Amino acid sequence: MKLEYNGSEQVPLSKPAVWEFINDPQKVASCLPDVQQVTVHDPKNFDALVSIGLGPVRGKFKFKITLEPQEGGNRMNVRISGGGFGSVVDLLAGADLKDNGDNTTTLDWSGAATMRGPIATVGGRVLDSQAQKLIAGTFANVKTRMAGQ
Amino acid sequence: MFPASFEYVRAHSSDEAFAHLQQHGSDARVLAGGQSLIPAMRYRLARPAVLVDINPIKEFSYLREENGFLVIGATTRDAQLEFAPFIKDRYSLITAVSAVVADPIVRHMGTVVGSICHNDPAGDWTATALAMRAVMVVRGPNGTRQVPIDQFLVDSYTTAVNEGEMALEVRIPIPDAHTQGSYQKIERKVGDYATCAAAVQLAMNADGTIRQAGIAITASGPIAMRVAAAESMLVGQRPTLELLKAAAAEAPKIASPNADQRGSSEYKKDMTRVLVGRGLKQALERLGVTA
Amino acid sequence: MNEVNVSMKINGKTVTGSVESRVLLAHFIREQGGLTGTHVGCDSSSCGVCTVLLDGYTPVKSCTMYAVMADGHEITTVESLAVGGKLHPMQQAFWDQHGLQCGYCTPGMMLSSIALLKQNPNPTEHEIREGLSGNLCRCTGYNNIVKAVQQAAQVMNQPELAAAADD
Amino acid sequence: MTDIAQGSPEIVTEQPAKFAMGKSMKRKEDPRFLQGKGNYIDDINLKGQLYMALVHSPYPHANIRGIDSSEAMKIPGAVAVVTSKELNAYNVGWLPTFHGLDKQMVLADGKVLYQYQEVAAVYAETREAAYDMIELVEVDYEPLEVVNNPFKAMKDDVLLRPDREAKTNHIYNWNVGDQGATDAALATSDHVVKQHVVFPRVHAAPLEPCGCIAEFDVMGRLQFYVTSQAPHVYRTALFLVLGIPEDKIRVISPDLGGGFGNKVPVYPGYVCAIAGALVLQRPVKWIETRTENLTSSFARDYHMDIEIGATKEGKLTALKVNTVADHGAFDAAADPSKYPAGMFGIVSGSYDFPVAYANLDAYFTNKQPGGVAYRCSFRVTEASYLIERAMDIVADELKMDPTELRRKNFIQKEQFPYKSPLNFTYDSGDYEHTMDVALEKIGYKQLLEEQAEKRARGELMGIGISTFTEVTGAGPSKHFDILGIKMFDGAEIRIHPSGSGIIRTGTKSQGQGHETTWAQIVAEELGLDPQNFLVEEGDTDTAPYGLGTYASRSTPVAGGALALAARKIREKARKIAAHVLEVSEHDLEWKDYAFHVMGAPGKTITMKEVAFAAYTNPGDNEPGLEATLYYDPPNMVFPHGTYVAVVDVDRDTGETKVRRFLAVDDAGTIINPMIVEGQIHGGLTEGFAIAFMQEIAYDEAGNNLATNFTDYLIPTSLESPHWETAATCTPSPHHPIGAKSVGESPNVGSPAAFVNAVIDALSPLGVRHIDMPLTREKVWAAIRTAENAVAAD
Repeated sequence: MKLEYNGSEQVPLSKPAVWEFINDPQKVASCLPDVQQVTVHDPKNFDALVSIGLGPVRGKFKFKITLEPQEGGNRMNVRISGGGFGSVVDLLAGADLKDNGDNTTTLDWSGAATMRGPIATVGGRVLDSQAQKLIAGTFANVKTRMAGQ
Repeated sequence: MFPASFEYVRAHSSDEAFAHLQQHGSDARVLAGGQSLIPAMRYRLARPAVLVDINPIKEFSYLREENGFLVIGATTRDAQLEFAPFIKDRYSLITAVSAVVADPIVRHMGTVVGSICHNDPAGDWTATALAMRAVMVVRGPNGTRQVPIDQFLVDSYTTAVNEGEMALEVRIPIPDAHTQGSYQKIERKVGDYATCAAAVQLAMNADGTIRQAGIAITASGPIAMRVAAAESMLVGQRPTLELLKAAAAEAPKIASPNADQRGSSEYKKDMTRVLVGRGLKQALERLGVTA
Repeated sequence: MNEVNVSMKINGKTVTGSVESRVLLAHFIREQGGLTGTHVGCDSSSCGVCTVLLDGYTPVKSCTMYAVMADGHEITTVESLAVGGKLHPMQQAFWDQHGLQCGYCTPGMMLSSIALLKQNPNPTEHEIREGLSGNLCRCTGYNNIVKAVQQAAQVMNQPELAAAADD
Repeated sequence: MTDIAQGSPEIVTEQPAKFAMGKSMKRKEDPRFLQGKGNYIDDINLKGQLYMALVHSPYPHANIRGIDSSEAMKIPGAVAVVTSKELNAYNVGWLPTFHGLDKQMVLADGKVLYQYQEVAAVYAETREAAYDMIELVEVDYEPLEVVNNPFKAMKDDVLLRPDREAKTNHIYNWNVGDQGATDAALATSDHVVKQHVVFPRVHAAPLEPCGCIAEFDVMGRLQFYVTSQAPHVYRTALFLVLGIPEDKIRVISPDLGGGFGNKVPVYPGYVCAIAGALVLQRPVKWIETRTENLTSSFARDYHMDIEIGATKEGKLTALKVNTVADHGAFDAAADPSKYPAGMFGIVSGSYDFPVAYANLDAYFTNKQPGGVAYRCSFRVTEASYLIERAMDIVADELKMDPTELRRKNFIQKEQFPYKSPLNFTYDSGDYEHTMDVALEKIGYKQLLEEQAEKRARGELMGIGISTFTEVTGAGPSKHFDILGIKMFDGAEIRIHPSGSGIIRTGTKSQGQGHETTWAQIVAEELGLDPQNFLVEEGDTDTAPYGLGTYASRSTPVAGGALALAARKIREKARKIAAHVLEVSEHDLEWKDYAFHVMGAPGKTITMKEVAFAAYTNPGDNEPGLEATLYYDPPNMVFPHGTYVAVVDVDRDTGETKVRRFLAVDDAGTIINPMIVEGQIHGGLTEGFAIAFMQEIAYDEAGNNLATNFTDYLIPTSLESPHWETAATCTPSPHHPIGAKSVGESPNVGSPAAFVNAVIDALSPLGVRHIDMPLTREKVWAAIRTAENAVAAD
């Protein structure tokens, strides 16, 4: 099943500071909900072990994450693929950075996730709203963590 | 398929169960009927490290009326309600719902409290509890507390029962002689989750006006939902066909069902209207009132 | 390994074993009990071919119960129905009415039927269909199962009929 | 004869009374099933056996960059992990498909082509450990673009099978009939009705999943216990795949918990179990999960365009069908090699079309392979559904009663044997009679009156008719083979001195009751008691060669072999009888189930007496009394029937209630009415499920949405209608006992009756067609669309 999400966050930081944050694998990983373990391979590639509760589905998902900063520092794409429970999720998320001129930055984000395997077929009945919360939670964390810097 | 390995602990008393849950925290799950949990474990979609079996707790299995409430214990099976003569005589909504939860075999193990705690988006008992204005009794570190059902149901699979806590019973106000209900459910086949369902209970005043209305829909959003606008529209009024139609039309306004193999969002929304309407009509028929 | 000691009475005989806590009751009955009339047909508690009776006449899906949950309880399986070579009236009725074809659902279906008649000794066709709706059959289309339960109900309500059938 | 079923079936045949046949004898196999003593695959355990489980791909289309089993091997009890690399080293990485036009991966070889495809096999000391292992086998996938329907496949943008010589997703084209004449006739017809009709992807889903145990015994001989409807075909397939000669292979198919075609294919798990047993030198057991069962094969998935020409008086002029077939990742259809689209040519149905043409193109997609069966292997269901659905659309267009259109165009009983424009020679039938019996029994006139009243009140009541003809009994060896093996069947009968006996065939019952009906056929031919025959099937060491039980072929082929083998015995018995009675065998007459000396009343000998003499007093004759016979049928058989469904549709919810359903079947000579009726009940229930509930749907990401019984819906007793049945009898002129077949008929004939009934109910709203399954939502949507159209006017 293919799920699409989008949202927007106002971050109380300058655009360069936001850009720096989202280019740091360690920092990005820390925004994933219930992250258990992070292994950074290089500045663009890292693995994260995340504990996930999607309705009745509870367990650990292993994600491979690739940061793809776009030229000009206005957009970051993130590729996330991983799995658990014999299932896989491929997620392509992107965020556009807009300098609000008042030392705050608007983060317009959108993502499209494709889920495959039992989690999509057995758990599909309830996945959409749960996944929505998870993704929204991640970006909300981005805002909170940045604000906390 | 075969579940992942887990540690099994048996509780013989409420204290023992509570102690296990406190000890193991989020690793533990309460095992009551297990009719949702065990299939999820067989698919390895659920893999609790510890199962705390409360089935051996004799004092958890009861179904009785006290102080104006029907109280249902934590291990009381759906089938106990289905076959209890006093339920059949006086609780038309419970009688109706207890015959369509899951399937007849599953109902012999599945529990009412467990089902409400599971808080599946398509739960039958959650909708029924809303319509009957039930109260949940939860045991926490500071003793037991009563949580009205509206506050108990937080989100899909999430309730007011916190980590390390457990629900002990559900308390349902006893309907009086002028109260009747109806459960309307569309399912693709016996045993399937509801495509859409509506629980309705109406209480009448002697003057023919509606004293109280309980209306809830399920499989229509993240959790079962009270159609509060419909309820307030009815209370104090004499039932007319126009009024029932208007009340039923409130249901799709709050419904936000997911499209799935059971139907599109539009279909399910429209079914909330149809089923609430049918439920209201049937409850009135049972009351001997013609709208 | 999370092993647990489990002991239960199956068809009146005590069966004991040390098994992993995740072992399903159906597998305990089949493997520790050596009774293979209890089948497994799905992973989702949908098909009912694993149905057994718990503590008398409570039908349960033995693949949706851990064996350890039945510790100290009594289980009745299809193997106990015929006594001394004489078929139970339900078995006889399934035979007489051609209520089975491949036989895979039959043990669970008969046990559910027996439990149903315990609750409701004179069910209508609709009540039989409702009562057996937790057990799938892929061969018979249910018509003849309904007829079998009707025959069994009649015989079980009038034991003299069963006796006469022996003559 | 004793032991006639107490619950006499509703079916009363028109055939004359006989000795053992035509009687509702209770089933001889039942006592073991009733007492939980059936012997199914999972009931068999071999000493020292390992448990196998399979790793499946979550991706529908991906390259495999690597497989790492090191973590899996750390599980206590882990024994081995096998991938395509190991299989290829033994040259068993790929399997030939049954009709020989393709090959199929055993384990994903470099890439996966459908979701849940087998990627690795794990072997462990316990079942639980095996399932712990499969979670830890790390497969590195590189996802590829998914082709989830044949219309996308035909663009050839994404090549799914680079392993094949032809670099296209197109598998084959098949056509039959006269295209030019058909186009010409359509061009000059008063009416031409066109409709696109989809027969969705469905699954046979027997309650017992598939499974096997493989063991190489101390003599190096493969003992292979497996859920197989065709054990001999398996043995030959294993010879072809493994190169082990047949004397070193014993295939044993134990009691089967249903099959319906699902237990025809040779599944990758079987090969992995054998490979494991060979390499690890331990018995290996593998039992499918329900998900594995539902994702390893399928039936149907035909996208059909039909055109029918008719005169304004309602005489049919031409039939044209164009089909796009979705075969999934491999062309694993179990069709005869000369018939890649099976018997789809039966699409002209019961009607006398002067000309017809059918064309079909098959494509690969990223979906599970198969195309095998679901109470009909050979595409008869698709064809029958299409023509019967289309006949109703034609009737609607011509404003004719659907029964009248059919009556006007039936092949007449004098026309048999009837050569159809699509190259079948129908053996016999009396379609009008069967339809009249049905209309009378259901009370068609009264139903029409009731419907008129209800329509006036705005209620939606529908009556649906299907007057189908099917083709079964493959088949004559000049046309039909599986893997090159001609589709004959063998029968062996041995009569013991007591007049009892043993019957062996190459078929394999999955609930059809062969242990009873085979005895009835032989008993009828020999005048012996059917209770005293043991019927043995399923063991290739003892059973004569035969192609197995599917496609409604057991009675037409093996049943014929049995009758002829019995007659062979009778001829030998005649010699012994002559010796005992001290007359010439030419003086003997077989009459009333005994030998009589002609012209000497009272001088008779029964077969029971002859049997004893065969062992005690054979004279100069060869002692013993047994026969083996292989039967190569001269033609197929063509059962037919009329089905009527009566439905009420709920305007608000779209729910259909099947109020009545009558099946009148003509299966030729009936061996056991009780069993025939049971077959019909079961097949109707499957047809009902297909019409209203079942579909293996895929989402755009290629996820299979029907992977277990919570989503692939099997009707319970509550949804299933109460079935009514009746029978007419037009014996097959060429079959030794005049029998046709019945196992598939209800599943072939009923979907159209259900759908026709629902569309009839909706016809006042202008609804013309809805594709199956007719879910509540689809019906609701059709009603809403129609109402909105009216409101907009």
